[in-house]
Amino acid sequence: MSPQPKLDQILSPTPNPTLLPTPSLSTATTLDFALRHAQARDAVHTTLALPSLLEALHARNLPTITVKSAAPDRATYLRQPNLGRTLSPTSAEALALSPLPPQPCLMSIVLADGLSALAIDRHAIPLLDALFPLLTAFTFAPIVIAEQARVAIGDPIGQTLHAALTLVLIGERPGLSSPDSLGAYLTWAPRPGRTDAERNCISNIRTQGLDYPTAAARIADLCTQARRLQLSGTAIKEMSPQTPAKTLL
Amino acid sequence: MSPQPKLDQILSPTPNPTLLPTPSLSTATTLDFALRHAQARDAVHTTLALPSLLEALHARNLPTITVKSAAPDRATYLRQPNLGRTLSPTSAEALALSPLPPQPCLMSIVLADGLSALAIDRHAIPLLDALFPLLTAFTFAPIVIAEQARVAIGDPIGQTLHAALTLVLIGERPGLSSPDSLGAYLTWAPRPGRTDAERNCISNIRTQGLDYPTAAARIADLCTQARRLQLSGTAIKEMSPQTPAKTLL
Amino acid sequence: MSYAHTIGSVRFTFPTLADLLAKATPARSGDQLAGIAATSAQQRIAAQLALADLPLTTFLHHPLVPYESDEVTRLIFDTHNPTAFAPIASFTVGQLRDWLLSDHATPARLTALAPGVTPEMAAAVSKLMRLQDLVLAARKISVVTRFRTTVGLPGRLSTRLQPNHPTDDPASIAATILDGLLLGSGDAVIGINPVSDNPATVNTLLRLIDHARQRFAIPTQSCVLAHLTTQMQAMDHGAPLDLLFQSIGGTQATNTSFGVSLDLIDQAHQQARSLNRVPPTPDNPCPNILYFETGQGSSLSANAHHNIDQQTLEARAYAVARHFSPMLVNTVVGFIGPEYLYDGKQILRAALEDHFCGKLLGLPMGCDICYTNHAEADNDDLDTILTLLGTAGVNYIMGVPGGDDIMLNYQSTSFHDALYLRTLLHLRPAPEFEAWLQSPHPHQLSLPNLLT
Amino acid sequence: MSYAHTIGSVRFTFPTLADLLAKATPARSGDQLAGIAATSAQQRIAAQLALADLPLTTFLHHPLVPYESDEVTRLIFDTHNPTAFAPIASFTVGQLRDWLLSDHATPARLTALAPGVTPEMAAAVSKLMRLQDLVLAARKISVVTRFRTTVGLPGRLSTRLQPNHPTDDPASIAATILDGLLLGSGDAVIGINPVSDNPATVNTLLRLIDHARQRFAIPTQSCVLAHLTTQMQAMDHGAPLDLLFQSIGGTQATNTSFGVSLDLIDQAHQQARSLNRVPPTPDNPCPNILYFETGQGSSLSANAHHNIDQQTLEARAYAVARHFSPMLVNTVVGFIGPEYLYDGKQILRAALEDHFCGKLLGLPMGCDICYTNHAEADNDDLDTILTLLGTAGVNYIMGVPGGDDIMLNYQSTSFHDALYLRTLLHLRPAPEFEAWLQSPHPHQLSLPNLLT
Ligand code: B12
Ligand code: B12
Repeated sequence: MSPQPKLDQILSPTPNPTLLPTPSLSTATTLDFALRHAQARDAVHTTLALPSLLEALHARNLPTITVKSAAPDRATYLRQPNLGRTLSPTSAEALALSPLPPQPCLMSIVLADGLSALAIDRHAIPLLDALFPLLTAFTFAPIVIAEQARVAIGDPIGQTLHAALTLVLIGERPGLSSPDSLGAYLTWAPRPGRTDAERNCISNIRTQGLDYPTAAARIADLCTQARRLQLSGTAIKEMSPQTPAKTLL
Repeated sequence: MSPQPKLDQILSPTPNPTLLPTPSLSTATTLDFALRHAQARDAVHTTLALPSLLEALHARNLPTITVKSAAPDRATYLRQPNLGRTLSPTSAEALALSPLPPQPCLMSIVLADGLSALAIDRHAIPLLDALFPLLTAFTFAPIVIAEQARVAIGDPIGQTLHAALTLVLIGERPGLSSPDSLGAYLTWAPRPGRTDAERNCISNIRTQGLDYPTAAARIADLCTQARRLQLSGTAIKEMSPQTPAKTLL
Repeated sequence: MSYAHTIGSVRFTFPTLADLLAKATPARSGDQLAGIAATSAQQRIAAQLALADLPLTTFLHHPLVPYESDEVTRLIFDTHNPTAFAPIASFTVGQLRDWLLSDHATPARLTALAPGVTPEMAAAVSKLMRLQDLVLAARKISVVTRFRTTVGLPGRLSTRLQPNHPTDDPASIAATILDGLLLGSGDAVIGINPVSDNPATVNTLLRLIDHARQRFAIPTQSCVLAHLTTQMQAMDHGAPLDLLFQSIGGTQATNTSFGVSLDLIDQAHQQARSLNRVPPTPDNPCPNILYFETGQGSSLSANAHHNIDQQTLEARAYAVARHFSPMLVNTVVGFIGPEYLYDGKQILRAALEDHFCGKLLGLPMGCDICYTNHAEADNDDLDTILTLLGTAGVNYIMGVPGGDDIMLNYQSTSFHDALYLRTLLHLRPAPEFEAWLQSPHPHQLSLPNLLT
Repeated sequence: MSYAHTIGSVRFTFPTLADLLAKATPARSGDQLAGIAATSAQQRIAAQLALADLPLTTFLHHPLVPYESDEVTRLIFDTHNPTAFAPIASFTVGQLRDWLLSDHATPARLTALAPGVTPEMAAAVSKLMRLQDLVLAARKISVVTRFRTTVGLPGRLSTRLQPNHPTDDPASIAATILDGLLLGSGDAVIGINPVSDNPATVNTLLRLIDHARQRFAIPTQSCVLAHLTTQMQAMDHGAPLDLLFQSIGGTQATNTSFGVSLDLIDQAHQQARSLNRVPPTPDNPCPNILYFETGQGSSLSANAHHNIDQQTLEARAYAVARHFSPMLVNTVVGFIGPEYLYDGKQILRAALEDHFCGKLLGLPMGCDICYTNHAEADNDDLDTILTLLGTAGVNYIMGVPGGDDIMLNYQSTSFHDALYLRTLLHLRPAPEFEAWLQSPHPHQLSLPNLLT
């Protein structure tokens, strides 16, 4: 029924797992899959390396605020996503008290563990380093580091900080090949109740994925569009360099 | 392929669930099954009605001792059957201290919740009432009531009480049609390490199953055989009236 | 109106139809999360017993979400076909189950029935069904659709070739397409989820597939699963779009959170149809061009669930889908995570429910059989779901290289899994694709040929 | 000798072969109860990786239970056939898996291989297999046995009619037999578990079946599943016994706790054979007359497990079974309770492992697909196991009226479940029984006719 081709005839630059021309996958492939599954499951439960993260941010003279979501622990976080979208009462209070200079075009950047703290540990700082030089038109609230957080936690944070725009950098769910993929979510005029249709997303920021300069350029472009149109979401689109591919067709 | 017979042609005195001559069972049958499943699951978690049980035994002038197995609770009991086969340290001590007249042909009767406390609550007393008149050749240790117990708990109990024979009445696992089935297990010269091959069993004592007089007669017959041969298990067989069926074939 | 059933001496009451449906649903984490699930096994069965006695017509008089405020409800009520409904109009939900499993429910009658069934009826009856019932009943219904290939014929199993890549790199994507084609995958669609939300990228990827298709005469169709509005902009720029994709949900508010509405889908549909990619022929007078994905839990996630259980909401999404006579519809069961479907058992049941309800409502149902790394599931669960859906006659499944989607970060069925199922159950690809596999074309496939 | 594998920077070591096998086993409660299961997913995979590289010959040099003290070990070693083993003699466990799933492993080669495979090899390779592998590989092996019916032919599914009754009441049992026959059940055996341990009862029930069989010319065989010694006494008293039954386990100590030994089984076997119930013919020179039941967990329950994982012990029970060329062997998977197989997922995996290992070792494997009311399982799980075992080619399943065994107190497959599976996968009963179903005989069946 199905062809049994010689795949070695084909030059395969894809990072996809190697395939075998048999109906069943080999023992080696099967066990490798199982191993990566075990590792990806562990990645879900990693926690933020807070000290190093804070040190790196402070070394760049970036003020920080650390908050927790309403999810008390990882197990609850996984089962009740709504808790990951709201601040714990203590964090909400602390955030409300934190001194904020009233400013136009204030952007709030949130570093959220999401489903992979590893993503923040590895990619947040280099991405910010690439990003800040491109965001000269904005002023910044202190960087918020949020634990047990979902994307929408940027809404109450942004509202409390009177931000015009929230940029949430968050750990995407770990995959077999990528325990540390970072997502960037942008919301104009953040407040609880915003839908995902009102946000924009840049995904798969990581070593085997989108590189920092390209990711930063796309984020900055979306921020600029959002500021111009005073909105975010499906009404704006990425318009910057499309794909890293050289020339095709 | 399969015949679609008219089952109403057949006189069906069986207590089996009614069948329909279609490949799938009807909604009513399916939901009834689900309901009985829910109820049987609950029956696993019932507990002994100790006060009534003790009252009934004392009204018959039968001394009692109450013990617990090494399983602290139902969840542990279900997952670790070995704990249900040993006495809790406190119970082991208490049992060792209980005064026992040294006697030949001492029988220890154990009432154990097993997987259905309901079985003991409903059938232990009437069965004992039918049984004692048939066991005149034996003397009796105090009746032991054991919670969170498995069959083999009769081994340490019998050994501690220096019994020649243990009779464990125990709640069998609940079925969809019988939440309260009682089993009787007999072990000559009980001590930890006895295998099931060295016991005898009378099963399905309950309203829709074996009636008390028949059950008592079979148990008494096995006890007598055991006493004569000084052993129990596969070497002895039920020889009493075979089946309640009148005449057949 | 309230609903009730008495078991022994306990009377269980259910204040609303939505509550009755929620309490009658087999256990799953999403309904527990929403606080609407049954709190004991007996309560659940009481609800099922009450539901079994409920006349089907009840659903025609009691919308779960108000007609005034929800366009999905309006669609369901406005398009209900009383003539098609007539044969079952006097049934209770329990009687519908018995009828579906009887020999009276022939394939032809089931097909004729579809426009008379509302999503709520389908969901309700599925709640009374065991897995074997869901399999047997679904297997009798075939929904066949056609673009360049014919998908959903009995005895056939198609696959969506899903060559996603974390940077949308065309060369890597091309190589994966090759792998998939050579392993017999891609007869339902070659469908790429682009990582970037960029009309130009959509255009590039559609061109890539179109080029391959023409160069090697592959009978298949293309799709790039960006947001609907992004695909519309790509069409504005001349993208060769075969199938138009969108994720949809079972309430207006869900779709709003997805950034779409019935009007917008309609508009995009007309735009795509005007491309006339497969001109109507007498043989295929109205090619199906829409592709929808759904999945239990998305409404609750968007706080757009109106206290309705997730399985009923999923069936309501199918009402949206069928309005557009789609080529492909699949639930992405297990995709979001354990908060909605906790483990392999819940994912399996949801997969069979979704497949059955979709088919009963007249949809060409496929399934993305999958799990995430935060769920309690593994490849054994995937094999189970795969095998059962195969026996149930699923139209298509996914073909993901090695079963590992390196961009979406989840595990789905691999090219090899599809081969397993075809071997096991003697299923064949779509006829046009099967003929192509036996032609000389596949032997010419090579990466350089594909990229130039 | 110790075993090891390194993942990243962590070296996992396994002091003994038994420990390696236990750690490589997919998670299940019984091994956790025994304290021998892997304590992390990574440790489990390290063990599987080490096991994959292990030469099969290792098992021929390192008995898991000492040869001196265990007659099952002696049986395994003394009957191992090096000629049959030759084709795989150079393989590692991982290579055996690959070979089994390849086209090289044809049905004929697999049949020839059986006497060369030891239980430990079978168990080891199954630990590296996904569910789909267990299905695909088992499906290639057919083991056909014959008494009055021929069981195990490809494309066929037989059932054991199981008309148990809480008081062994012959009239009720007869009525259930009738129900079952009319619904197409009973072509593997009519097998009654008697509630009483009484040779006279065994005799009565065997006569009942024999009478029905002769009166209505039913091609089937009888069995009453009392203890072996009770059946022997019944034979002493002239009982018309067709099949001889016994529960068996994978260590000598387990069998001792069951009150049997290889010698005793041998003795009973000869006694039963001497009844000459089906005289040898050129067509059927050596009718199979034994029926064995097994099930993961029984050794641990009897404290007779020697710290070996329950699945390997189960495979060792098959060595006992195959020594007697049985007519029927089935695992009663899920029968004992959640302490050994916790939930539907564990029961499913065990069912497919047992079926595969049994077939690989050359046994005519059936399965009692079941669950108890203290386990985390329900009829959805039963449907799943049923369907997967059907695709795997199981020889027979149980037929219990309504799926509710009113004496043994557990849920198994019903007559209707068997009809479901036959319908779904187009499976037919044993040929002799199929012919009988189409003859006039079934129409004469009635309770009065049966009881007089
Ligand atoms: C899960 C998921 C979904 C789920 C979300 C529901 C849920 N409760 O999780 C569902 C299936 C509903 C979904 C739908 C869509 N998704 Co989506 N989704 C993902 C996925 C796989 C994981 C997200 C994640 O891990 N988030 C991190 C966790 C910790 O945070 P969270 O708060 O739980 O997640 C929230 C966000 O992820 C958000 N979300 C999900 N998808 C999208 C898409 C956009 C554009 C936005 C703004 C937000 C958003 O939904 C979650 C709940 O609020 C990503 C791929 C990836 N590798 O990350 C794609 C991804 C984010 N989705 C994508 C797309 C395109 C969509 C759709 C627009 C597809 C379509 N054509 O309809 C729709 C509609 C999105 C919308 N506007 O709501 C793209 C975004 C591309 C881009 N650059 O804009 C991604 C990157 C995948 C892809 N390449 O196709 N998605
Ligand atoms: C579970 C079970 C088994 C399991 C036991 C393992 C386990 N861990 O549970 C297995 C599958 C191994 C088994 C095997 C056999 N069983 Co059994 N078993 C049962 C069953 C279904 C439930 C028992 C129960 O709930 N016990 C109560 C719980 C709370 O206590 P427990 O300590 O966990 O249970 C222990 C005893 O039940 C004991 N046990 C189990 N079967 C038997 C049989 C005999 C004769 C004895 C003395 C003890 C015994 O094993 C358990 C662990 O030690 C009963 C039927 C019923 N409705 O009760 C039949 C039942 C007790 N078994 C029966 C028989 C015949 C057998 C076998 C002899 C069959 C055979 N021909 O080989 C074998 C061997 C028994 C032995 N000597 O060890 C008969 C007994 C008939 C009689 N009057 O003697 C019964 C009544 C069922 C039947 N009618 O066929 N059995």
